[in-house]
Amino acid sequence: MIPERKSLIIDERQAAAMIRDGMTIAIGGFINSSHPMAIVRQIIRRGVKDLTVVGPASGGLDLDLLIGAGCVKKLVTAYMGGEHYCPIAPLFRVAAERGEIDVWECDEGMFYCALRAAAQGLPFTPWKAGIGTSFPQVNPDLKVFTDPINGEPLLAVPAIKPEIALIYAAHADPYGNVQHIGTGFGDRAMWRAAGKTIVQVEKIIPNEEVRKNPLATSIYGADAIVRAPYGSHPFAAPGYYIEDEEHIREYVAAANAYAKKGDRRPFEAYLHKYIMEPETHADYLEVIGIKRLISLHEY
Amino acid sequence: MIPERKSLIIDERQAAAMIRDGMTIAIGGFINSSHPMAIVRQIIRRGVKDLTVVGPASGGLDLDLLIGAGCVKKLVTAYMGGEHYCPIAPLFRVAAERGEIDVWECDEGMFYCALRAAAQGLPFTPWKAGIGTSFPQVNPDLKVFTDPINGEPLLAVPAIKPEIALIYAAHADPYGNVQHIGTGFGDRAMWRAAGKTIVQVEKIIPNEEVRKNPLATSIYGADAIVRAPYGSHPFAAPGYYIEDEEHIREYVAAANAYAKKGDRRPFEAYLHKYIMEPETHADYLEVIGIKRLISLHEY
Amino acid sequence: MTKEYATDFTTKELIASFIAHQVRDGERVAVGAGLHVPRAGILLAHLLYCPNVRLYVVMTFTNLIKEPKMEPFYTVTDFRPAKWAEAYVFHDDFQENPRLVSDMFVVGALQIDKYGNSNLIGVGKDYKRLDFRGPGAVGTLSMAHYVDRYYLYVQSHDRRIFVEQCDFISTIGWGEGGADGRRKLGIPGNGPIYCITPLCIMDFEPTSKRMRLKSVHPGVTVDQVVENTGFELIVPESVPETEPPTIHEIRTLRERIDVEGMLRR
Amino acid sequence: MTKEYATDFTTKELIASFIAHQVRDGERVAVGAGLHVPRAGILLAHLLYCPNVRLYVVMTFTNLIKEPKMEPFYTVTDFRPAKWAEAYVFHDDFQENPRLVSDMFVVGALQIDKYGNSNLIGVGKDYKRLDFRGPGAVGTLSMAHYVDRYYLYVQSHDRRIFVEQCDFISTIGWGEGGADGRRKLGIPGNGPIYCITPLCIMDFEPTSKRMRLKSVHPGVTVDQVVENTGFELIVPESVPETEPPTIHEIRTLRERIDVEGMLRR
Repeated sequence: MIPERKSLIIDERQAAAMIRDGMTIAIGGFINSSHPMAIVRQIIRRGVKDLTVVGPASGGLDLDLLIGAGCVKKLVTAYMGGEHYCPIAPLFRVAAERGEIDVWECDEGMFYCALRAAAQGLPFTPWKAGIGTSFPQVNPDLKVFTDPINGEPLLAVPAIKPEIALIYAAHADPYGNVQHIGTGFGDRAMWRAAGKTIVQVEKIIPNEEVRKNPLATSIYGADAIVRAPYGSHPFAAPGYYIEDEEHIREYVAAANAYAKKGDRRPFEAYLHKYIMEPETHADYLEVIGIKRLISLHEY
Repeated sequence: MIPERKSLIIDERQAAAMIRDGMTIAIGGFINSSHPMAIVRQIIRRGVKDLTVVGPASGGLDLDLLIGAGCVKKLVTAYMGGEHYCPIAPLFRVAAERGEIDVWECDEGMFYCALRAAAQGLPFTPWKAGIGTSFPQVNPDLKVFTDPINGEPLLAVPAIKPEIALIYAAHADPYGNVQHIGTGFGDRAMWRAAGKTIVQVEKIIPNEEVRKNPLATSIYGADAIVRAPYGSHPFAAPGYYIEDEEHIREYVAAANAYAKKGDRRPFEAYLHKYIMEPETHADYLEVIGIKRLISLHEY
Repeated sequence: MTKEYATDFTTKELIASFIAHQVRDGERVAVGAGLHVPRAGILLAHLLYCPNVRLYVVMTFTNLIKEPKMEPFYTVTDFRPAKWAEAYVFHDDFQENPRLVSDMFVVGALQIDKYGNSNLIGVGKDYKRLDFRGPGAVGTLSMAHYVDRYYLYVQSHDRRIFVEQCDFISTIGWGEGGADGRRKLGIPGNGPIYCITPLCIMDFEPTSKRMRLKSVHPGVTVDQVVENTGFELIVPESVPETEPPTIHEIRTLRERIDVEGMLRR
Repeated sequence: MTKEYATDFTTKELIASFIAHQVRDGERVAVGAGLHVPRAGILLAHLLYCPNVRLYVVMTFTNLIKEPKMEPFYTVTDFRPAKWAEAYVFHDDFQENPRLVSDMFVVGALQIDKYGNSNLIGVGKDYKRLDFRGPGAVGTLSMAHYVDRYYLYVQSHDRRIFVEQCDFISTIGWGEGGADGRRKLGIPGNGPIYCITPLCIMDFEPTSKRMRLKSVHPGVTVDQVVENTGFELIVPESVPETEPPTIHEIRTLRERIDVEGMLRR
């Protein structure tokens, strides 16, 4: 009798149920691409609070949505915006200005220093860029110290260890071998640093397919896999779909109504229609409609 | 008129001519695989002296040969041997015992710390493993210091910056895009740290071939490319040939004659036959013979 | 070959041409998605003068000299330009050696002081209660630290941007000034070379490293620049007009790079 | 199912079976090339008890439960077993997080002291003039530091290896002893669990963390072990024989793992 490998596939509700109030979680992707939105929306649905969110090195509107929905206490990222859709994320901006969230101010270099320290089990890793800037002042976690080799002033960037990383990728087999299409941005760095990693994928592929291109395996050993087609919507998914410009503009308009005019109703309506009302990711896709979804395939 | 890209292809003599007495150079691969031997042999032919050789994290008999030929002043690696061919590299052993070479004692973790610090332009990177061991005692470059975050004792591993890295890979296009077959071991880390990188390849491929699998491009931007078929012989080349067991045993016997019995003649004969007498890499291959070479294709 | 200058061009095209002359062949050059004008300038350099530049585009490396036309891309995550890739770059790899990503860099800002220090963090005296929260530093701090040189680029020129003192500094220019302003802080590289605005090009006076007017764009007066700059700008006795683009550059921009006409709007 | 013990086995097969029982399902486990017996033990665990182990083999990750037979490999650079790869591991990636490579590790040594500290650097009092230069630490120091637990494994048992004090320590065991011997040094993980030799299995007495005889292999006497150990070994009143392999284990070893019979020589 040949023993069998255990499938690691769970659904987005089981994944989101692992995220508890006050946790430190990482969310993968980059600005307008590759976010595990099926899980993110389920986290909002569950009303999780006080999260420390380690965004990608440069964060996008997925994090803005989490802030607007009241899930976030502290944010670790070097940028918050939607590029040409909105240069600065609207709800991030007002929440930061009002002190409703803490921002762990950093640049992308420091961001990876913090993740690497966590991955390496070190209290910190050093960085040179930042000496002479305001970073050590606005982020007191960054300590200026004298390097023991040449006596130079350096920045000690302390470890930030996500308890769970939530990653989006194109494919995985049932056993946790994950393959991105494209570069995968900084997702590997999050996986290396995190205690556990849950990867939401467009498609489950057989282990035999994984073995055809082992170099493409970006994360060898996710702890759980969530299958969610169109799961990065409204953001892009390399090799699958481009971002849903219309939906993103709808979000930005709703968020701006609050950020710029103090009218929270359009954002609440957005939350209700796209997140609270649909019970599952599949229900969400029904709200978006297959017509819109397949229109995004055009490359 | 469309401007043209410049080819970066040079030959092994031009490559070796860039290596001067006293330089710090890195040599890629791992123990019994993937060494840029056409360039290494040409360095020996030219009689280069006093090199600081940053071997792979775990070094093989290519470095032993360089030591035996009198090219090496200092060696940076965490292992020196040939696995089942010889657990400890013979000429390395005697040279180290007699103080004829300096050994920068480290383990593989510290080795990559030193390369990473160089790549990041930092004076050092920290490491935890090593506290309580003899490493800071036998390698005074390693400094124990108090981490500025938690006050833990840590090891500061100083940067080691190779002026030139010599790497072996399967393929490159003429413009410096390099693709390994297999993992490429720690070759990327050497490239990131080095001032310049010369890559010796089995085969030049068209740029169009590179573009078919951009994920396979391991080194994007070598400074020069050397074409040398069978260029890792007698060591293995993933996807091309296995190591030449008979030749390696011949080398080990010659080296052991000196290391164990003080008889240097077999090693000198080896040097003469395989390195000093053949003028080029192609001449070397003639000495080995095509019959032997194609027998190594068997997988 | 004498240069045949164009006479019909926009300020954006002028700036693109200026930026094109900053690129050196064989360098690695990061091409941003958001800043259309610098992007066009770098691509112009590549197509006309620097065939061996390694372009870092949407987290890939490529070379585009054989491409008849550049399709536009507006986000750094747009996967479509990755079809040109010669190599993929994992984003965290940039931190392993920023120089492998780019030899030069373009830095935007909310505020810039007279020594070229700049701010993307936010505007206000109290960090905990900012008047205006900025987008964050992205990778500008680390890139500007490690690259050979960088260029400040802003899309408007007024006293809100050019200030006596930045509320926060996210990227070091010449620190507190002086030719050793960077060396004193242990910062490598040649720092900011030019500051490029819709009105003018500014450089840094070599001794004090204070910002100095280098050229004004056609139709712009020196007074206009001085008036819209919130710190004391060094103004040489004679300030030339910014060198116009050539006819060939304009043709290349319009036919191969900026086919959608973003630089003409 | 009661265990049916084999009666005909070699010491190497016995040790492989012992090691097989150290592996836990779902773990990452590095499989070395050079040490045949631990390699066979880990593969035995995988095929019989731990189908979800992630095997780190020649710098790839794989799972081999569907493989009828393991072809032998003798070097860590042999590319042939990479045909089984589910993922490639760049060697420098191990330093980014050693735990992603392995949860357990096997460490060899030139010298081992009573607290399980070990030496691969060399033998001699003067580092600059060693009597015997060792091969170097390879990755043992870092792996043993980061993994959940490790196992000391040597291929001979004599007073040159088991010494009162190592000339040099390349891998920390229990430091200067005591249950907090590692914690005092800030070292994570559970340290060395067993020391495995051709004569016996030794563990560490929980309070002092001094090495203690746990079991002797068939045909070996306690006196023989004590005589060949250069430090004072803790010897319990009764020392059992090492648990023999089962018939099923021996069959699996011989038919699927050690087809070339290296463990029978």
